[in-house]
Amino acid sequence: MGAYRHFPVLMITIPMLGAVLLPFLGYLRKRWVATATLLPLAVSAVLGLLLIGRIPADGYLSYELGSWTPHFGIEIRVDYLGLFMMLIVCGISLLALVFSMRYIEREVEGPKLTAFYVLFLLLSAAMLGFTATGDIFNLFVFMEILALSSYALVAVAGNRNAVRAAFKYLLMGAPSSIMVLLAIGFLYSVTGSLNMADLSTRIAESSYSEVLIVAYILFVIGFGVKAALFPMHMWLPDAHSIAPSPVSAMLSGLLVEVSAFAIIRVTFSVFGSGAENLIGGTVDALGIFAAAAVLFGGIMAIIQKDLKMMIAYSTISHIGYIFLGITAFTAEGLAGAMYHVLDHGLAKACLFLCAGSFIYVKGYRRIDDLKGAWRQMPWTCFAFAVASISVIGVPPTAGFISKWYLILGNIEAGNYFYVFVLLSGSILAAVYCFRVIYYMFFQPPKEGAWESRTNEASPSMLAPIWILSFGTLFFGVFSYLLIPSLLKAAAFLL
Amino acid sequence: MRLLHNYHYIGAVILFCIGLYTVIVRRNIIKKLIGLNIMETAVFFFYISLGYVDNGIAPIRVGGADPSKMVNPIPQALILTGIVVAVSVTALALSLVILLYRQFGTLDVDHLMRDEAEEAKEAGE
Amino acid sequence: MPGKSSFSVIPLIAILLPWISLVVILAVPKGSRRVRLWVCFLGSLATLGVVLSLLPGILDGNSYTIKLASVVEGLEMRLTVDTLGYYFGLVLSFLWMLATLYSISYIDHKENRFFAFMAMCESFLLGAAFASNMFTYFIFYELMTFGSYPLIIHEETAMARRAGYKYLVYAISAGTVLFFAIVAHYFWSGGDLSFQELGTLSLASASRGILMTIFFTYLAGFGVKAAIMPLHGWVPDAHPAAPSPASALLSGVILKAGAFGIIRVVFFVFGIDLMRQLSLFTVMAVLACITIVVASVFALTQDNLKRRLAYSSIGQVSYIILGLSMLTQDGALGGMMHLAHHAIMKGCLFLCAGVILVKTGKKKISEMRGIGYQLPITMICFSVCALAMMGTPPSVGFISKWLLGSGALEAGLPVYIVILLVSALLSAAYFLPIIYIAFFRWEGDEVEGGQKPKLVFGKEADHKLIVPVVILAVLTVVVGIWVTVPGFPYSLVTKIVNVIF
Amino acid sequence: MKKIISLLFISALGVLLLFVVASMPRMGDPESPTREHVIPRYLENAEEETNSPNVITGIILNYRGYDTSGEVTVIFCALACVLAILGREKRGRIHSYVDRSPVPASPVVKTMVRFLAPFIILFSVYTILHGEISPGGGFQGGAIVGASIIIFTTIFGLWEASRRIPQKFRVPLEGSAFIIFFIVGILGIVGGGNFLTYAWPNIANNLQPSVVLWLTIIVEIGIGLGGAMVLISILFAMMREEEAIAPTA
Amino acid sequence: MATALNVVMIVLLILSAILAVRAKDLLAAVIIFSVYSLIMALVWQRLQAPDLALTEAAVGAGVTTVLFLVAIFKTHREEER
Repeated sequence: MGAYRHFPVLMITIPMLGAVLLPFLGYLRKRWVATATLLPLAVSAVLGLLLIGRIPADGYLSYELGSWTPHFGIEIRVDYLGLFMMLIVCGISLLALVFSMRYIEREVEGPKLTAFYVLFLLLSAAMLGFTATGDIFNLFVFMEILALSSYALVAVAGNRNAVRAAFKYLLMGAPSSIMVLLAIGFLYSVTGSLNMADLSTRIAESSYSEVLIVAYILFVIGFGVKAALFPMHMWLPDAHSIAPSPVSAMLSGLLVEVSAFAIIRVTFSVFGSGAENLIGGTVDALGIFAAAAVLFGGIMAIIQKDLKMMIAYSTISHIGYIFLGITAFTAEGLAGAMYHVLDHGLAKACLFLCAGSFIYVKGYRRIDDLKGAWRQMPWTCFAFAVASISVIGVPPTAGFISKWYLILGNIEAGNYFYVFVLLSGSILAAVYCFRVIYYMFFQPPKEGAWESRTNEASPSMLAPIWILSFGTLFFGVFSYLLIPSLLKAAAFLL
Repeated sequence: MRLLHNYHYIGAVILFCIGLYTVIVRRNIIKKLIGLNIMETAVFFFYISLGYVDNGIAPIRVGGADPSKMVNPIPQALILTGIVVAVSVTALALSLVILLYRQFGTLDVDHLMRDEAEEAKEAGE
Repeated sequence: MPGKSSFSVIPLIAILLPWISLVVILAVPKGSRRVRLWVCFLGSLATLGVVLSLLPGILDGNSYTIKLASVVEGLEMRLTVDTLGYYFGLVLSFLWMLATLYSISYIDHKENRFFAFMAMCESFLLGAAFASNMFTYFIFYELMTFGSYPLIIHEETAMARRAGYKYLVYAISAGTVLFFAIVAHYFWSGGDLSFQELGTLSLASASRGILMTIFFTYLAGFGVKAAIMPLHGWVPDAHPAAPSPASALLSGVILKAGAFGIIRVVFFVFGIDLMRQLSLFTVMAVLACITIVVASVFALTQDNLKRRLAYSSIGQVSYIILGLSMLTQDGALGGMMHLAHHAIMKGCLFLCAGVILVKTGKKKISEMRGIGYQLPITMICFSVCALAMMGTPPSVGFISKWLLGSGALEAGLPVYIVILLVSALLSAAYFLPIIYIAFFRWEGDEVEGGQKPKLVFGKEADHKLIVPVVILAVLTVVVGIWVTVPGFPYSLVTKIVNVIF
Repeated sequence: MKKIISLLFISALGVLLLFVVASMPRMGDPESPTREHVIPRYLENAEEETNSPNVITGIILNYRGYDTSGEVTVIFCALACVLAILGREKRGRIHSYVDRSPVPASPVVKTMVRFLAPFIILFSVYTILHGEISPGGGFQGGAIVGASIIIFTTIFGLWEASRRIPQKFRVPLEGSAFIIFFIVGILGIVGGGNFLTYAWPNIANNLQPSVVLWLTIIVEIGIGLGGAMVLISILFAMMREEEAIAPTA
Repeated sequence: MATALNVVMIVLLILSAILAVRAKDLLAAVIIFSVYSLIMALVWQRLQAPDLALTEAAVGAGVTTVLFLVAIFKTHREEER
């Protein structure tokens, strides 16, 4: 057992240590705070990359903290999907951090800057911890850190709308976290253990079925609010469109996916597909909500005027995609959902960062201000086009592969209505995405809207945008790197 | 029936519903936060009553206390963390309330949301 | 496949060649116009050369294959040049070379963008032609939609933008329907999307209902590009809006890509006996007949020359589908031959329309009185191709009509011959007036004894415009007469048909 | 109208929960599922393994130490959030603004508080140090210290209180809780076990129990101190009435 | 006898929760809330959870109530209609 077994824990705790030390550094030298935040995230990203080869597709790395025998201490369990999620989190938060180093001076006043970077580190560290734990209560603790830091990051801009959106988010988020705590209580009262693996064996043989069903429903409601599943999504459009762009990139690109991943872990690792009879009803309801989310999100995105609001609604629609993958209960469906998590994270982060650079350079937030934008900012517009093509799901991009497996999974599961919903969802996506590309490239600019010569946002803002959009293409073409092992991991989970 | 025997649980559920009702219905946001705290303490109360054993003793091994009659320590360990979480959520929410009052001058949710509707209309066209 | 299937990198080179001209344009956007555009032309010429280099190998039956990338064992991007793929690739690169030559002098503003997207579109089409399984075909097919969109809205007039928007709406919805068809096909054929001679699906793999739905979603998906009647909406708007070389390619090749897809589905995915068992061909035949007749009637009413030619293209492409739906040797032979013949004829007609537009700026047929005298060579070629379209003997049109007729007889369905005759009459009805107006009417001919203008040969349009038109006109006649010359469509198509039947 | 709908929804949820609670195992019976699996192990040998008679402190700091490190991060995150929303006061500048104390304190209250404060702080130090023997522990002690400072601030005003506990003193201590956890974690790794094993590298294993005891005490103090400083900073940030948070449009 | 005391305490808890929520003046509401958390601490003491009783008293009654007081002081005392 090499030293690599310590890596997952270090990946989680090093950014936390960074976050804790940052105020002290900020107290001494303000200027270094921005660059200093890069270090811990970079370290955990490197550790994650080193872990790639180690975890077999259908195996997992289990690590008891405090080296107690299993099920007494807390266990960190990183399986292939967990590592896949952790690497996405590291990658996108690093890029969002690089983007925000220049962007955030304009959005957040001086004294709050250190607090912003501390929260950024805490958010990404909590996401890593959230995906890696093998213990339910620990899941709740990390979810609480996630929630708190995302409420504050939405409100960090300090203007009227930001504070109101943050409070609305808090009013919906706090009760949902309490429901998760209640659900954990129910599970504990019936099974007597908190470790996920131990739980799944005990649930299989437990006789208190009503308690388990209601516990699962509370879990779905609790994490559903965080993942902005359809009926519980009201907070997302305001929060994501008003928050500063790197923050909304993190929220839309990662937080929503991580909560969806939590539902995957609860559904498959804790309740396990063996408990079909227990959670069957709720999973079908989840499917219907997901279908409604795809259509609702798509239609609302079409009628939006503000660019970030449109992208926020498209997040709601794409969360519906991911849940349709989960409720199919087939290996292809789950692999498609996970690949869509990757693709949607990359594409949505890229879209928000592009919107951020438009706001940074010209201060335009509405879509019809973007007419003829490619004359002045060709690189950003091109990256925006590539990312939105991946959102639609056109062949060379990762979106196509994930749409392929989502539909394949649903056909295998036999629910054709969801296949129809997925297809119409991608048509809706084509409508609202292409509308923006159409404005950018093929419409003449309003007079004086855009200068003729190219003056882009600074390279430190442009590089992350380009890496993200290139990522969607890379994972579209070289999908054979991930898909076979994702399928194996999904089969292992089922 | 077993329900009457677990009267602690009934108390917890009633408190939970009172808290949830306050969070949803009450118009003053500080009242909402009080409701939130009531919900949280209700869940904590549920956890602890889970761990109770008839005429058990506190889980402290001092002077030959007999382990088998001890109360279940795990829910209490979890709730210590839970209380800290509850305090931090309340602290965050209250600082948001202070800033909201500074920005909007009102604590009433309907006034806050009404401005939002106007602004949405004004931002609409 | 009698010949051996050998690995060769040529199909990949053929696809990558057009990108070279793309790189040249991006590398030196402001360089001298002549050098840039001629490099693009050389790029397309080189592509044609590479494709021709495969001809001897294909003629004696072997095929070339190369694996690009694979997602999962059943799902891979693989290029295989079999006879059918090669035939479409040859027609495609030949016409593209002529169109590039033609558009060097035709396109005046924003030529960088036009040539770049034209080269990109050509490489995607070649990829689709050489695709060895439906997955690769779908990927290139979708990319081709996005590659050809800028060609349509090149002129950036409001009308062009609306036409482009309509084209996209049709293409994206077709793409989604097609996506469902492919995933269902992948699932029910147990992960095997490749093209086999006798079809991969069979009654064992799925129930009748599912096979029917897969076939109809494929038909709908490809039908939009093959402009089958209910789904043809975008064609009459796209052709007049696009610049002439683009609309020549559009009707000559891009419409054919849809038909080519249907050929792949009918013969290589479902196979003839499955088609007969499911009796799917009757639906295809009915749709094709409706399209032929209705499109020709619409063509009559159109005054704008390009719209009339667009409607006639819709009708002619349905000839191919009619030929396929006969499921007989001659019918399939006639249908596939018509693919090349119509490309040559319609390409020439659109290029002539382009010359008329450049020289006289006239779009409406009614204004073209006496144009034969101003542009004699163009109008002569126009008349030759128009007559060929009607099916007059020495030309290519005649051969394909003849084979379609004998196929119909072989299939024992005389009603198709009636359809063929009616459509020949209708095409005569909308082509002859153009020739009549061009030659037998001239300005001021109402006044009795008006002086007939003399044929003015000298100052035709720029030679780069005329040469492609003349080549195409000559081809319609030459291919019509010496049918069995090895390089010509007949030799290739007989090889395909022998393998299928 | 909204009231009736929410009333219906809440009562429906309540009935559902009651139904679930009714089907739960009887409260208080020793053989319920929660008892027979993990609990005996904790209750029997918690004292030998974690060397703290108070089983709960043993669980919190040792068996489930990772949870408590998460909890400490939560409270630190709450501080970071409050500072992100309300912003911290300028560095080094003693609060020079006029600050009215919330309650017009009469001299009686002032003398009472000045007299009581040391005893409260003494009691909280006791709670922190005796965490593993008697009920109480790191965070309770910190909360009590925090409460005493808060009473002091409400009576004597923020200006007076922040003069006694300047920002220079608070900032490094706020993060101390998690830093100590991290150090203990790294010690565990260096000492051969997994993260958060209470071990000191290369010492004879007969000294093992005392090592665990000492580390537990250090962690207790860290949590107490960190918790107190965080609560105080949160309070100072919330009570601050300064032009820095002028209502921005 | 013990269960009677428990039931009385729980009823008291529910009563104080309802009162805290319905009180018009916010200051009164917060004070009743701190009474509520004190009773809760006592109930936990009866359920043999001494650690938690101390925490709930110190944090629930102590810190939370004061945070609410600060918030009320900074904003508005009465609840608007």
